[in-house]
Parts: sequence; structure tokens; C-alpha cells
Amino acid sequence: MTAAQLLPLAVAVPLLGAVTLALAGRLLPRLGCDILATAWASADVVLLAGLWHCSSRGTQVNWVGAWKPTGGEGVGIVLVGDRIGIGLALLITVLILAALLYAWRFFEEPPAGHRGTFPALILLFEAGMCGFALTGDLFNAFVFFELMGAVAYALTGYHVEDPRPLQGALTFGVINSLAAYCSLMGIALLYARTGELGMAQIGRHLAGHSADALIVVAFVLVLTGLLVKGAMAPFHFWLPDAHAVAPTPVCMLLSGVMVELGVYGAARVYWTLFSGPGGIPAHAMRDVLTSTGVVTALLGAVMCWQQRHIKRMLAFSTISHVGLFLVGISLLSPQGVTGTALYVAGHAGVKAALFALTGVLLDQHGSVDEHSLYGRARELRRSAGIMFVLGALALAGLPPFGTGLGKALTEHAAGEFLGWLPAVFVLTSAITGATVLRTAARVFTGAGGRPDATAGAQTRGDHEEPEVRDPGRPVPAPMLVVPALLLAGSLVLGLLPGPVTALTRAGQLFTSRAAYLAAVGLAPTNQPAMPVVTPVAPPVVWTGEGIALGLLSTILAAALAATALWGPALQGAAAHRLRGLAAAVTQRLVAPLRSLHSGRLGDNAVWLATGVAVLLVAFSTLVQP
Amino acid sequence: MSRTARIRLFWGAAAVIAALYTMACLRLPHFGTAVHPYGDRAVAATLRQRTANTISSINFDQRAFDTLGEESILFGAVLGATALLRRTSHDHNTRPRPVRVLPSTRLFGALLLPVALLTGIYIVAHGQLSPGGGFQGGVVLATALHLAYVAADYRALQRIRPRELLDQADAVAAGAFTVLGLAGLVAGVAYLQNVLPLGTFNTLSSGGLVPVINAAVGIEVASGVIVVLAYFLDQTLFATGPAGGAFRKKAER
Amino acid sequence: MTGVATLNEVLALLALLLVAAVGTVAVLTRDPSRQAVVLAVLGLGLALLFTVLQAPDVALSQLGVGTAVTPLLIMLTVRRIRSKEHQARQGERDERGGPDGTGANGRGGGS
Amino acid sequence: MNLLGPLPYLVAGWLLLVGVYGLVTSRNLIHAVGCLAVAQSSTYVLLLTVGFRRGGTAPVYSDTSPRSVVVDPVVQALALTDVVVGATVTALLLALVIQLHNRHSTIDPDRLNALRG
Repeated sequence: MTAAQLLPLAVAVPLLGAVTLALAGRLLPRLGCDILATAWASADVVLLAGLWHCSSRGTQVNWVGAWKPTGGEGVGIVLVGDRIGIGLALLITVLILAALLYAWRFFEEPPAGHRGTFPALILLFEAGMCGFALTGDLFNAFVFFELMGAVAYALTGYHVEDPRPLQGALTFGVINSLAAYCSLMGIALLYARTGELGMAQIGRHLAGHSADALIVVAFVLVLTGLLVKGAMAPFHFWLPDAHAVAPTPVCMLLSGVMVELGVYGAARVYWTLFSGPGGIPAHAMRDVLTSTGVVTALLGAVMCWQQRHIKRMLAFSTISHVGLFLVGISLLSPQGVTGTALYVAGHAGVKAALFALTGVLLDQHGSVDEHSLYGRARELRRSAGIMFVLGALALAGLPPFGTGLGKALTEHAAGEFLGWLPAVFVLTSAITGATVLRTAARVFTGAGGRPDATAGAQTRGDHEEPEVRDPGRPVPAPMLVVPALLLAGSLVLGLLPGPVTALTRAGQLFTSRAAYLAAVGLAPTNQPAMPVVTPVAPPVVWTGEGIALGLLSTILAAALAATALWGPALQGAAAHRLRGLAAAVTQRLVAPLRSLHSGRLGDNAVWLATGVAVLLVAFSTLVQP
Repeated sequence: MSRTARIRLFWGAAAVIAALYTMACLRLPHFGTAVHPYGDRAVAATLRQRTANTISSINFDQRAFDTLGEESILFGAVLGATALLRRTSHDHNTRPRPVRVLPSTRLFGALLLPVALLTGIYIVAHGQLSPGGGFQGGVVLATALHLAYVAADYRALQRIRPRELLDQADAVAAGAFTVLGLAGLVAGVAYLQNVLPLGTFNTLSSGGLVPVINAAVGIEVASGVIVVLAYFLDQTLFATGPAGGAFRKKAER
Repeated sequence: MTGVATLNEVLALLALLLVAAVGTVAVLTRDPSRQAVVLAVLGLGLALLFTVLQAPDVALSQLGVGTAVTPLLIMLTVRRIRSKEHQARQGERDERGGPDGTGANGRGGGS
Repeated sequence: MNLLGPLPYLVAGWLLLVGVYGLVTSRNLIHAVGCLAVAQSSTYVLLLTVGFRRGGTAPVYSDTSPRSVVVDPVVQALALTDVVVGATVTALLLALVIQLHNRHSTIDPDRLNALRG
């Protein structure tokens, strides 16, 4: 049995686990369900780690049901496990395991017969995400996309006892489903043009036509579904609302990997389908996605700074980082992909840890409101507090965290394309890091002045109910161990040379269309069957420039946080004038921006339509047939 | 954003989308084109697999992995809907009043119920031969059962609808699909490979693994739809919890 | 290809126009219980279209899902919410409703 | 040339846009879920019209000759999957609407304003 044969197990094993848990939940006690779920998730991690190891020998390809094509033409579905795909699946399984461990004794006792439901849904979520990461068939990708979507809607609204606003879950469901239908329309258009569903096959058939309106419309429609999940502005409005509602372990997964899968999907679809002749020219892709990525990163950072509901704050920080990931991908270079992959992995650990720590606050104090929590979590200073600060610094890009290394590699690649792009990286990661740092200082130490707890008509995070109704108890050990492990994981990613070396090769493979076509048995005509072996560039780990920029954004973050905390108390005319300026900027620019985030379904839908229209106009002007 | 602004923005976006979509449609092959490369290959493969209904062969054999994902969506949706609609401690339950049913309605339902159930089973069983299959038959089976609700009353439906059992049947059928796929791996070939003998074309046992997966899908769809409908019916007929306003108030205290 | 349209194509044209019209009506029908009925008709129209397009399998499942299950689920949801709202109005005698409740216009006093 | 031209594809686009219009203007979340179902029907229509073949019969060979010309079966299999996906998503979303009403006593999306800014 070869590794390639085992690829479908990345989907089948969690599916079987979900079924087992749904059935065993009727018989087993609570503890039994938790143990079973954790064991199953650990098995998935082992499986994917094994596949990751085998993928160093080359891309693993599996034709499900042995429907291997003859003469390049087949009827089956292919799974393609290249290093980026398998690496992402490995990240998914690790985060699933973390979320399940974190959720030990997390919810109030579920009703008998439903004990297995939550872990079963989590494992189904895992199956959907792994399937999406590995599939090489466009319609199959849609199916797994819908699987992870449908399960995510249910998980977001899972905690029905809880009186928190639920419309976030519904908006999430409606908007993401609508976007998925847009994708399916695009898939149908591509099928009409090429008569194929396999990604590589479609890409090969596009070469016979010119890039006309049909290609542009199909590309934009397919991209819509992916980028709505990837929360690109103006498709991002659903994300903070969903995160404010979802139970903490679900937030860890949504922010940690699901959103990033949208960006991954966009990159995969571009390279395998549209990067060849008859597709979308590189300059169009680069111009459009870089600009939307920059806008998304800045918007997310500004909105993050404004929040006091900590989960919403972290959600906006995810939006900001996704903008940076989009920029990294849109450079269309192997270095950009390598850097982004590392950045995504590092960010997943840090962001999941921060959500986990927010869950501790919710558990102990029944609130996730920065203002009302002011100084109330002093007793957690030495455990959760330190980790929260570390998470904030890692978010800002402090070396040697994985986020710092990923940011350094990506911004270096970005700087080679446009000189000012690294400034965006430094600025936005500093702002999001500063926001979290500000929160940590206020909540855990009571630093700065007491914020005005009633200011602003906005989403507040107080009046929440703890997810577990036993406020007197000590913090359960898994709720602190899991974030510690996640932060350590992110640190290891930046310290060890192994992941960077692997991902450097992976980035080259990912951006090579010829290698992908050859792997699925579609060697491009007039080229040899084996991919042209590109010289392996020596992996770049930490450079002086990267460390300097990482330190710069960390210092900037600390300075911004200090300004927010102690600025209002400063005396003197200059300080007074600066405060006036800040207030004016907030009034003129930020307030209208905030009012756009109305959380209404109708507004969400209209922004979706507007985004599609903007992308259509942008691509059709840039793509000349 | 005000409502008018929102609608204006929509019209602007819709105009752009409509214009470009129309241009795209003009570049598509004309309606009824004779060029369907994938379709032709799928038909050829179907006949090689001795399956009469091409759709079943694609869904349960050639692209069975899609259907595996699809059935998982169904399984997840059933799990999710039951989790969302589960009784919470805040709900107080009342019993529904038995409704008087006209004798003619009762007779109509009693006669139609077995006919509809048989039709459902027939559609599932002949999935690889004639139009229909696990999914369509499953839906017919599920709706057929609810004729009992029309014919008698809710308590009659509850008696013939063992929800616990159906809940488990749904999970077992979803698991069966995954396990059937593993059979290929155990046999040393590919996941979801059609390892059973293909049988004679156009008979009930033809198509190898197709009728087996078809049956699993039929059971899953029928029990899944019944369970979901059961939870919705319960919400409508039983759960008359405290009024929303009062609940909200209680929560904010 | 000949210029003569086949009977199938004429039927397809009619079914397409029917589907487009009923779909529009379904969106413009603002009352959800009436919309459920229109959606059932849309399901029938789609099933007809799919039959004409030689897709009996899809037509059959559309018939089951589009005309039976989906409208039924919508009807059940509407009924559930109406009965809750009815209770909310009754419940206001004992307890004041929430600030943005549909049935809560602040008729009652304090609790 | 044929009678319909690109009309079948345009009908699909029309359904999608009409569904989005319904979502944009909806004042009732149940109605919004219904509009989503209308938007989804566009995908069935596009898939099946794209796969139509003039003069083809249904791709079922139980009572026709294996040499008869059939319409594209692949899109039909895809549409079938899509129908199931649509039904399950509708059920989930309606379950969420019920829970939402339990908590907020309203299902007018423009009156739900707890999440903003």
C-alpha cells in the first residue's frame, strides 16, 4: 500500500469518526465521548503527518475508485497531495485536535443522546476542509466547500442555550451559500466551454480559446465563492458577526484555517486553471488581488483597533491578516507562496491561542468586553495574561515566532514587486498587534485609565453568559494548556529550519503548472512528461532585513498600545492637539466605515453583488482578448 | 446604509453583472450542442460497468467521491438541525390536541400510505436501471410516511416513526458508504473502487457496488429527511416555550 | 442543424419562461407562507423543465425536494413562529416584552 | 441557429439576480431563505441547459439501445448533488431562523441590530 492510496483516508477517517461519535454518543458517558473524539483526532494527525512525510518524495496522486484516465481523458475524481495541500490538511488536523482538547468539559452537560453531536460535527468539519485542501476536481471542491460550510453554520449557532445574538450565524449561512452558488455557476460556465471538471483538464482545454468575456465571468464567479469564505473586502462583512456568535473552539477553527482555505482555493484555482494560455494574464491577477488585499488588510486593521468586543476584535485582525495573505499569493511567485504558507501556519497557532484565551476570560468572568473587563482578570496575569501578551507580540510579527518569519519572507517577496508593500505589512500587523496588546494590558493589569464603559453605539461584549455555567470553578487545565501548546508550535515554526526548507520546495511546486499537469498525468504537449526540475533555491530563513522589520512592527505595536492606554492622560498643548486630531479622524473617516458594518443581511447581500460587479469590471478591463 | 441606498447600489451592481453575464452567454456553445466530451466518456464507462442508468453510475461509481461528500452534508445537516432544534431547558412542552380527521381522509391516507411506501422502495431498488435511485426514493419514502400525519394525527405518526432508530439508521447508512469505500482499500485496490462482480446488464444486481451504495443512500436520505421533519414538527406542535421577549429579558438580567 | 425548432425546444422555451416568471413571483411574494406555495409551483415548473431537458432523475428529486420538502419546512417554520408570537402577545400580561420584539410594544407595566 | 439562442443561460442568470434582489430587500428571514432557494435554482437550470443535446434522449439505457444518442449525463449527476445540498442548507438555515426567533422575537433582518460597528 502506497501513500497515494491512503490519500482518501484524510476524508474517510474523520467521516467515520463522526458517524462513530454520533452513534456512541447515545451509549457512552461524557468522558467517553471526549476521549473517543480526541483519540480519533489524534489518529488523523498521525495519518496526515505520515502523508506529509511521504509527500517529500513528490506529489501524491490518487484517482478515487481507480478511475485513472487513459490517454489523458478520464471520468473520475483525482486527489492531489502536493506539499502545500497536504501541509494545509496537516494544519487542519492539528487545529481540530487542539479545538477538541480545548472543548473537554467545555459546554454544559449536553442532553442525553446528543453527547457526541458536537465532536461529530467538528470531525465532519475536518473532513470537509481536508477534502477541499486535497481535491483536484473543481466540482468535488464545491462539494467539500459546501460540506465545511454547512457544518460551520450549524457549529456557529450550536450553543442554543445562550442568549447571544444569533443573526451572525444566519448571515454567515445565507451569504456563504449564495457565494457558493455563484461558484457553481462559474463551474457550469467552465464546463460548458471545456467539457471538463478536473482542474488540470479544464486548464489544459482553456488553451484552445482566447481569454474572452466568458473566461472573465467564469473566473470571477468561481473566485467569489472562495473569496467570500476568504473574507476579502467587500465580502468580509459576515466574518466578525459569525465570530462574535460562535462558541470559542469553533472560532479557533474558523479564524485559524477555514478563512485561509478560501485564499488557498483562490490560489489553487488560479494556478491550475487560469495561469496558462487562454486564462487570466498574470498582471491582471496581480493588480486586482494585490490592491484588494491591501484594502482588506488596512480595513481589517482599522476596524480591529475600534473594537472592544474581544472576539470581534480578533475576527477583524483575521481579516487584516487574510488581506496580507492575499497580497502574498497575488505576487504569483514561489517566494510569495512559501512565505504565505508559513505565515498562515504561524497565524493559525497564534490566533487560535488568542481565541482560546478569550474563552478563558468568558469562562471566568462572563464577558468578552475589553472595557467592562478592565482590571478584572488580574488573578490570571501569570498564566493567561502572559500568553495573551505573547500572542499579541507574535501577531505583530515578533521574531522568532512563525508569524514573524512568515511575515518577513512574504514582505520581502512583496518588496521586490512594489517597494511600498512592506510598509503595509509592518503597519497593519503593528495595529492588530497593538490592539490585542492594549486589551491584554487593560484586562489583565488594569493599565491606563479606566475606559468609558458606555461609550459608543457598537457591539459590546458584556452581558455575555459564560459558556460553562460554573463561574466559581478554577480554569480547567486544557483551557490553558492548549493555548500554550499552540503558541509553542508557532514559535517552533519560526525557530526550526525544517518547515522553511520543506515549504520553499513546496512553493516552487505549487507555482509550477507544468509540475501539476505532469503529476495528474497530463504532460503539456511539446514538453517532456517529467516536470522541468527547477534548481532548488537555498531556503532563506531569517535575514537581517526580516528581523529588523519584525522588531520594527513589534515596537510600533507597543508604542501604539501605550498611546492608547496612557495617551488620554498626557498633559500639554501638543498632546491636546494630537488628541483633537485623532478625534477628528475618527469622526470623519472611521465612524462612516464602522456604520457600514451594520450586520444586516440585506447589506451583506448587496455588498456581495457589488464586489462581484467590481471584480468583473476590474478583470474585464485588464484582460484584453 | 439606508434601504434606498442599498437598493440603488444593488441596481448598479446588477446592471454590471447582467451586462457581462450576457456577454459571457453569447460566447457559450449554443443550446443543444452536440459536443459533450466528458458526457460521452461517462456513457461509455457506464456501459462498460454494465449499469443501465448513467446517472447512477456517475453518482455511485465514477464520481462516487462527490456523493460521499454530499451524503456527509446531509448527515451533517441532520446532526446540525437536531442540535439546533433540541429541547433546551427553557422550553416547556405541551401535548398536542388530537385533531378530528374525516373518515374519508383517513381511508385515503390508509390506502395511499402502503402504495407510496412501495413506490419509494421500488425507486430506490431500481436506481441503477431506471430514473430514480437512493435519493429520490428516499425522499418519496420520507414524504410517504408523513401521509400518516394527514390521515390520522401526530400521535399515529409518532407510533410508526421510531425516531431514535431512524436517527441511528441515518448515521449507520452514512457510515456504510464510507466503509464500502474502505472495502476497496482492504482488497488492495483504490478507495471506493467498484470491487463487486458487475453482473448482467439491466438486472437488479447489475453494476457491482452501485446498488449497494444506492441502498445505503436511500436509507440515509429517508431516515435523515424523516428525522429533520420530525424535529420541525416537534417545534411546531409541542415546544411552546416562554415567549421570546420574556426569554430575552430573563437572559439579560 | 436545421432551422426548424423541435417540439422539445418549444416546450423547453415555454418551461423556461414559466420558471423565470414563477421565480420572480416567488421573490416578490413577501408573505412567507404564500411564498412557500409559490416555491412549490416553482419546483413543479423546474421538474417540468428538467423532464423536457431529458433529465428524469433530476426532475424526480426536484419534485420531492422542491415541491414537497422545502415548502413543508417553510410552512412549519412559519407556523412555529406565528404560534410563538401569539403566545408572546398573551404573555405580555405577565411580563414586559423585549425592546425590539415584534409582539412587544410595551403595553404592560414593569415586572 | 436554433430557436432559443442564449435564452436558457440568461434565464439562469435572471433567477440568480432575482434571488439576490429578494435577499437585499427582504424584511423576513424566512422569506430570505426562500429567495436563496430561488437563487440556487439558477444553478440547476444552467447545469442542465449546458448539458442539453439536440435530439438526445434521457441517459438511461434500460429500454433504449446502447447506441442511442443521449444528453450529457454528467451535469445531471451534478445537478442531483446540488439539489441535495440545497435542501439540507435550507433545513439548517430554517432551524437557525427558529432559534433566532426564540432569542430575539423578531425575524426582520433590518431590526436585528445587536452586531454592528
